[in-house]
Amino acid sequence: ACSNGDTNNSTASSGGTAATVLNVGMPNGPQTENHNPFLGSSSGASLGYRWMIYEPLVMINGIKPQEPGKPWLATEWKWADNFTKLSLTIRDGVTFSDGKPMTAADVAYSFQLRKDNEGLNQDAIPYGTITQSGNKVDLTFTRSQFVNQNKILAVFVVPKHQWSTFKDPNQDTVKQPIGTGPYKLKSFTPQSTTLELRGEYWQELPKVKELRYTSYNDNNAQTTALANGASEWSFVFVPNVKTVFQNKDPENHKVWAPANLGIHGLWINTTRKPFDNPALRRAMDKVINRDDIFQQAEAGYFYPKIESVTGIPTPAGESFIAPEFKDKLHAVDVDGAKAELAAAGFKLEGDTLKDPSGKPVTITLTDPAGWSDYITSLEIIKDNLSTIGIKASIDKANQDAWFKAFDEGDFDAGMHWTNGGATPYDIYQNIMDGKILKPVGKGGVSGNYGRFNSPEATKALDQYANATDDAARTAALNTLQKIMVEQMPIVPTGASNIGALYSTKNWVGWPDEQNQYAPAQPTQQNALQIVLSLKPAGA
Amino acid sequence: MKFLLQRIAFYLFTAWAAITINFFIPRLIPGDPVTSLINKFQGQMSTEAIDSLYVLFGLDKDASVWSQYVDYWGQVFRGDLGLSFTFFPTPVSDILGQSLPWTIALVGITTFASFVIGTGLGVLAGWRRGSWLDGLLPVTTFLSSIPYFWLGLIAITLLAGQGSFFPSSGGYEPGLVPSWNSEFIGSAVQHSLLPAVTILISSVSGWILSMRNMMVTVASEDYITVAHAKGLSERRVMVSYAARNALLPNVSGFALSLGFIVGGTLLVEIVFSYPGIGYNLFQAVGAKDYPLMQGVFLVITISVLVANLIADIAYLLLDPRTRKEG
Amino acid sequence: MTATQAAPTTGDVVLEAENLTKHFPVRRGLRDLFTRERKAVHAVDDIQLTLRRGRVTALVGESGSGKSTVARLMAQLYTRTSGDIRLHGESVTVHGGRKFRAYCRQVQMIFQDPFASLNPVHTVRYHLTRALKIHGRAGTNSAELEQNLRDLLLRVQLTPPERYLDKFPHELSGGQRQRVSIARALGADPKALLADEPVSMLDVSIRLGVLNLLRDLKERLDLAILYITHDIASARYFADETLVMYAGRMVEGGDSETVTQHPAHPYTRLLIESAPDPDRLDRVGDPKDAPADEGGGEPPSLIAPPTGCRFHPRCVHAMPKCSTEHPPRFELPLVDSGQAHWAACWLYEEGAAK
Amino acid sequence: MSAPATTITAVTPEGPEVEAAPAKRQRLRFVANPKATTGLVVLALFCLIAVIGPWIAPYDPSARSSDLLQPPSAQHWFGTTHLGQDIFSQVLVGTRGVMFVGLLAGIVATALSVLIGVSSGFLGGAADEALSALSNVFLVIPALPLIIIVASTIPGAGDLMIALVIGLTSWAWGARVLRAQTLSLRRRDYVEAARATGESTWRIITVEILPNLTAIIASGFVGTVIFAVMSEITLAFIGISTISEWNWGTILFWAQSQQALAQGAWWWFVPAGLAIAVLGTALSLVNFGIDEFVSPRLRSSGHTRVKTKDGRTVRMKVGFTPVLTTHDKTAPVTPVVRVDEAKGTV
Amino acid sequence: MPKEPVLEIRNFNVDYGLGDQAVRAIRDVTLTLHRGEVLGLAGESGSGKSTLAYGVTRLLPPPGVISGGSVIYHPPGDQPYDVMALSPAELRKFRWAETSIVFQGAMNSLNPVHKVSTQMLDVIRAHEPQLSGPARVARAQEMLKLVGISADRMDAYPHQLSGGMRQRVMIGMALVLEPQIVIMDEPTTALDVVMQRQILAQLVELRERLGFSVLFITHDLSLLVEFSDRIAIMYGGRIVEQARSADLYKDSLHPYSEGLLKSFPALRGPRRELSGIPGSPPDLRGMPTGCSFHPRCPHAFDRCSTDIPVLGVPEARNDPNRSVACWLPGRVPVA
Ligand SMILES: Nc1ncnc2c1ncn2[C@@H]1O[C@H](COP(=O)(O)OP(=O)(O)OP(=O)(O)O)[C@@H](O)[C@H]1O
Ligand SMILES: Nc1ncnc2c1ncn2[C@@H]1O[C@H](COP(=O)(O)OP(=O)(O)OP(=O)(O)O)[C@@H](O)[C@H]1O
Ligand SMILES: [Mg+2]
Ligand SMILES: [Mg+2]
Repeated sequence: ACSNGDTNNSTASSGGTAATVLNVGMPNGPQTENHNPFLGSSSGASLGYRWMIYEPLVMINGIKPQEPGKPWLATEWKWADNFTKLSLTIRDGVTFSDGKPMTAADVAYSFQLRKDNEGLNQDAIPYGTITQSGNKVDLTFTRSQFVNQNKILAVFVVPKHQWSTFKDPNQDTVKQPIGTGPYKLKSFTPQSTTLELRGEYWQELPKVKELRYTSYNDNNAQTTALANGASEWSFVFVPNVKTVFQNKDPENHKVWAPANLGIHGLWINTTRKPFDNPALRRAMDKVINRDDIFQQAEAGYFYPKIESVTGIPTPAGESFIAPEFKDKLHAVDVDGAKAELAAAGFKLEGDTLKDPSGKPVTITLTDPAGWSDYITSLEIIKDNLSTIGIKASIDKANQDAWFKAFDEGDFDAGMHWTNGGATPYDIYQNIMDGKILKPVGKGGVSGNYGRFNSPEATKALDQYANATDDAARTAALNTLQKIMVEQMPIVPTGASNIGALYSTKNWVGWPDEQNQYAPAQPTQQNALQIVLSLKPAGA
Repeated sequence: MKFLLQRIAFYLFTAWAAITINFFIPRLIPGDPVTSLINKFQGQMSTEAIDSLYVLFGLDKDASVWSQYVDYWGQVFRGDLGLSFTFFPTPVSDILGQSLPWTIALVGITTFASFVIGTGLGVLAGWRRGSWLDGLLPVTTFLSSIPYFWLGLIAITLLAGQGSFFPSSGGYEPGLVPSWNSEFIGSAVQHSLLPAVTILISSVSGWILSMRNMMVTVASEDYITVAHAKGLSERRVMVSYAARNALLPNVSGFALSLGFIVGGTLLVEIVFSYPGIGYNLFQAVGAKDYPLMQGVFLVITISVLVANLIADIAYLLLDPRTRKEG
Repeated sequence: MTATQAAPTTGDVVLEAENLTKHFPVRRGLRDLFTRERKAVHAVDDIQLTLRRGRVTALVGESGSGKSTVARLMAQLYTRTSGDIRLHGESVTVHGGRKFRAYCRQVQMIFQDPFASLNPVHTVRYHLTRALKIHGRAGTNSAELEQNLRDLLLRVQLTPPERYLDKFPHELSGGQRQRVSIARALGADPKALLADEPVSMLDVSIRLGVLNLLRDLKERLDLAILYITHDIASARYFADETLVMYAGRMVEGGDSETVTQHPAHPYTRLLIESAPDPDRLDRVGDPKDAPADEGGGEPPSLIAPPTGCRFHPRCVHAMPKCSTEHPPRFELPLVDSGQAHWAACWLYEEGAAK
Repeated sequence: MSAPATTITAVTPEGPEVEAAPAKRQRLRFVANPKATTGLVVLALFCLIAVIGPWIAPYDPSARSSDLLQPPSAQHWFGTTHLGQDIFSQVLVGTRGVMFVGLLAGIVATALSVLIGVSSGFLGGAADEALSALSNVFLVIPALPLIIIVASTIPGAGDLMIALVIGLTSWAWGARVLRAQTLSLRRRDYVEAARATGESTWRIITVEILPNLTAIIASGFVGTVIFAVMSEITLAFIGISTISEWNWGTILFWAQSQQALAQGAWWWFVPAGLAIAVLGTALSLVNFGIDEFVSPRLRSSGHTRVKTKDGRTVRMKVGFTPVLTTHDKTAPVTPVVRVDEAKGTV
Repeated sequence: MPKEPVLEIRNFNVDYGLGDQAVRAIRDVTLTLHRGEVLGLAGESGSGKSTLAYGVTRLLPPPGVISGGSVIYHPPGDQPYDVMALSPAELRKFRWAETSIVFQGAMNSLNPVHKVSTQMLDVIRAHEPQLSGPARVARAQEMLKLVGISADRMDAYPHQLSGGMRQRVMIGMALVLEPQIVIMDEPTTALDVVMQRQILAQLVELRERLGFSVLFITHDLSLLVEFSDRIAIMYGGRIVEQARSADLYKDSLHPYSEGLLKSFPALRGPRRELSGIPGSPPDLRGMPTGCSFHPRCPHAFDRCSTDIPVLGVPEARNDPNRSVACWLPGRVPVA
């Protein structure tokens, strides 16, 4: 009884034969058996294997959301009436893993399920009618779904014959998951879940015969597993990733962390004096060293640095950037910041900045104690702000207290994220939307924590969401970018990433900088696409 | 008999108090599970998704605390501990059922081993005062003053490197399915060695010390001198007279210290990524998953209570003086 | 309120107990909840006791017969179950507070064990100062206090006082400690002193010193002393009057010399027979030596004491009546000293000793 | 954890001879105990650092520098963090938080245990039943999980809060020990004697009983401090408490979240851990000292080996008294009457 | 009774501690116990009585050490040997089979967690392993019956017995191997007089039957006078007087013995003058020079404070059965 995890895969490939198993890891702790694909709390979601069983109608590339999706279970789709109507053509010849064919009825049922169960309708899509005829499914929506179009197309399909028997689909753990994907469940333990290849699949069968998902208790354990090769694919924050991971096997250990359209930055409470002054916020932006944050706080890969002054991550959002900001990249410019401040009436006396009323400018930066990358970022920001005489202090709050403070607008500034989506709309909406603005002290907001009040921005957001043509949308987005650059309601630092750490020792064909066919994160829908593209190394 | 009845009354009361505390603690917690999930999915969860979670978890309903309390008792009696939020909708009892054996196997066995080894060494150290065993004391004291987690992490770094015999995490080989075959059990044992040794090192000193002190105290009792005077063999005097009597206070100490040990477990499980109940608690606290938190806390408390009951009974059997009739 | 008293003379009653009874409730188990009756240790039953000025009354009896309980009842440290305690003829029941202090001032107690009755963390000075302060006898300034402390130590023959004032109890010998305890009791300037086995923990050669001291105090200060002991010989030596207790009841009483030389009650006889006596001609173990009254057996349970005379299960003279009826006090004919003498035994029902 | 183990011995009833043992000389003897002295010296050192740490720290513990993750060197004795912060300064500055929480929690828990234990032991009856039921419940409920849960519920819990939480949850053991001891003291003659002298109940508790509990209270205090320090560090380490100031747990938290050991940055991880271990050992040593002070039997007398006149070594051991003279089984019988030379003048 | 020695204690010295801090608790004690006799050892608290008893059997707790002297044991019909020279294994064999001890507190002498029978059988098993189980039980039962404890109490735990019964169990246990010597260190002080007499009576009876010798230690001189054949008086770690009990009672030679006798009130007879002994017992660390009793002695003269008196047969009473250590005229040993 002396089997050793580290040599697990090499035994499979030792005899010169190619690998058959792919070891995927996530740092999410012991799991309980729950294969319900709707539930973020399920082991399927937590480890990502739900996407190996349940497939979407259309495969959208998460890092290139503006590209048209790849037909998957739907062969064709058509939006009409300013994105309030969608007609889908469903692929023929697809079978579920229990052998039953997948039909348009299953697709319609999958939508109906979401419409009927608020808990399962995670994106709150305002479904209207859902009709099905032949291999066609038609949907209507009560509002324009331009901004949600990808979310609707990426909906996965569940078998009606199984799900209609569930008493409460919200709470079923779906012990026998049945889907159209190429894998089926082999075994489940709290530590690991194993999937095996199905006999038949509507596409060419993947080369990976068995997928082994292991759940490590924490980042440390996951990192160790990655470093020693027990884990071949994972998404985890690894400090000093070069030393800890890559250098362990420079040939094969790879990190690729492409950005998506969601960002992280320093949110500033725009109601507090003197931070209600955009000049001050712009000056702060000018001195905050995004590169240091990227390198030191995010280990050089985790939240890719945002280069553009508009806060739109590149390359994912490259195409959205307004012409006037196309080449404007952020750079630390202390003198520029000082000039800006001087123009706005601030005075730098010694190393203390005084606001126009003569009061020294101080700021408290706050984030939960446990979030080491954010706290590290704050340490850096604190240091940066001191170059223009702002005295910052860092408050490592209790997580709940911090949530409450942000919710009620009771903070000076702190690192926080924005929503993400197919377009930069989600980012800006989250930062500037006047419709979700609540006064300081009142909670329940789900965005605009900085209480940024700009009717102009609100109008532009509204226009973007409901515009009927691309030109109007572009115009609205350009307006938003301009507001962002001029007002700086938040100081962007890094983009969210949907990347991964992986090893090419046994498997090749991973997405990377050169071949960006999918985001690399194993818990994303696109993971299936990756698995389908993997080939044994050396084969 | 009376002693036992008193103890049972005490256990019932304590169980009630613990279960009640258990009910109130989560309700005093300001955060809620959804915000914690948001944290977990930093930035990857839309605002709309958050609202749907509230509905999903049934947090949009309001009920009076009293009716919740009554419901809660009903649930406790039915063995229904509710559904976990972190692993929604898995029942808490399933999660606990899955992790409890690990904790019991690791901590239970190690604690017992530590008790036995520590007591044994303590007996010798107390009996042969001034021998080399006394030199052991400062060393074990130092070792037990090291925080569990620190010792564990150092052990992992030094001993569980690449290609080492000791795995650095988990309860068994990933990919194995728990079952009663030699491969699995071997793997489980192999995975438990390092954490077990860590626990042993940090907890054994307490037993050595208290046993030694008790031995020293007992060794000067008259009946020990009489035992010597009777010309019994040294071993018999040490075991049957001195150690047997010195053990008594340690038995109750053993039960009471379980609470501390369970606390320590949590750290060992965190550090060694061991799939036990302590780690569940850690997860539950992080995720504000109060059904799970309640469940874990309940299980811990009840098991400490049960251990106490067992220790009481053991004490009853070991010490005839408490067995008074009437 | 207080009856005006003429200058007290020797023989005045200071403290009296009448029908004094103390039952300690036995802790009830769950099982007992269902039974009506409450169990209790009948530690002291129906005791009559009179302490007179300038006289020593000895209370003897085997271990566990309730002697200490009597003393503590008299000191109001226990609440009595029934009966009456009268100080200078007035019935007193106090539990604490001011009234208790007032009572303490008159009635003081000395404990059996001099090693345990002084707090090891306080000096002699502290113990005595407290006793004086509580009873308002510390004087108005420190010089007076010092003088009073010295007086107190001198009175118990701890000379020179300076040598003892600042010592801790562990630095004193047993006899010295017991003297300090006595000094503390005297600090209140009491009228009655309850000495609960004041010498049984002391070494033979020291015992005598303490007993002589008590006798001396009795004579000089006209104290009424209750001397509790299980050493009947010392009662003879030291006390004017001796009372014998058995299993919570008084069985015999009278002038010490009479009681020890002419014991009446079978228990007293057994007690006296059993006491070691170097003058006895024959040695222990000789068959003829076996005490005539030896009934064998053990002291009775006080939770369910024997009915009738409590001694009857061990008594060789037991009659049927003994096991059913409790014997009252029977006055005995005066022997030689002309002092009163009584026994609670049916043997003396007709008023004639056998 | 050593807290329970060392206090167990305190429960064992001491014979009267211990009670009556020298008090004044004992006080000196406590300091003369080498274990206690070592413990006290180390403890004093930590206290000193707690006070002056921030002033003697060579750097601002939070200040970044360009020396990222440097191993120990002349500039940075304990090396630097991923942000270039000086770890030596962090350890120095962090001592204050540790000592503060440890001592405050110890004081709170000790005060509670004295209050509850002594009154429960002294009052008896229903009050005793209720109070001891309460402490039994707290005893059975595992402390660390409780502390973790409670600490995680308090928003913005700073050092003060953490200390209070630990203090409020860890008094039960001390209360139990003190209750048992008070119960036995209450029956002591000197307490009865004080009552018979006319002392008030309040004075009996504070002046007659409490001083006799000093050693047990002190040992309970030390035990709680150990436990509090460990708990505090644990809370910081697992990221539950919100420590805005530096302490050793925070250092370890950072080291762990930056996977210092995986990065090979042992210097980040080792000093704080060793500091905890040394502090814990020092406290345990003080506790040993107290234990031995209370129960002289535990004192391991220096010489257990005896040299006889002819150079043999004999072990002193229970049951076999060593004989220092040499023996010859056939030695002639010595005369009965013999004048003893200078022996009387010892 | 033939004057055959069974235990000879010669120039016996016991120290507590080593080197300079040593407390000399027994100084040069020489004492002979004859076969079949009861030898009483009296003296006030701290005079070293228990130390002597423990020392002879080598049961002194640390830091006690035997710093000199020998204890010659005369087995019946065998060569005498020195107990001090025995190896631990030999000593273990010697103990209880030849010399047994009854200590003061029976509750403390019996292990509270073992049944009376277990503790009794333990001894038999250790010393007579060849005996079969039932035979052992029979022996134990017989012995308990002798001390007046019925066989059904065999399986009782010590706490279930009364003080007197426990003490009897201890005496029974002491006699179970029929040893030559029984050492009793204040075996009855914790009992009341009635029980004390019962137990002593039993002991005397047993001695007649079994013929062992008793070393009886107490500070109750009046008890000793009545109970023992000979009495030795200890003071400050030395034997100061030795005599037949009647002689000692009627005609004590040492002023300390005299003082002791005058400390007990008599129960019968005329009320004697009780003078007691002035002063307090000596501190072993700072023994007075010369005769250690001289500071308390009413008859002390110059020589007493300089020279240590030697124990020997006094000139005035040339009786080989008595000896005294005193410089008073007529009491100095015959040359
Ligand atoms: N507080 C108490 N609760 C219950 N029973 C008690 C209490 N105090 C004494 N007793 C019982 O009352 C009886 C008499 O006890 P007491 O102490 O008065 O005897 P004593 O004659 O003083 O004995 P001794 O000579 O041993 O001191 C004993 O059986 C004892 O067990
Ligand atoms: N461990 C020890 N260390 C130092 N001195 C000791 C020790 N044990 C006993 N002594 C001293 O030895 C002397 C003799 O003690 P021992 O117990 O033999 O006296 P004893 O005659 O039996 O007294 P008692 O009648 O009180 O039992 C005493 O003065 C005592 O103080
Ligand atoms: Mg009494
Ligand atoms: Mg003795």
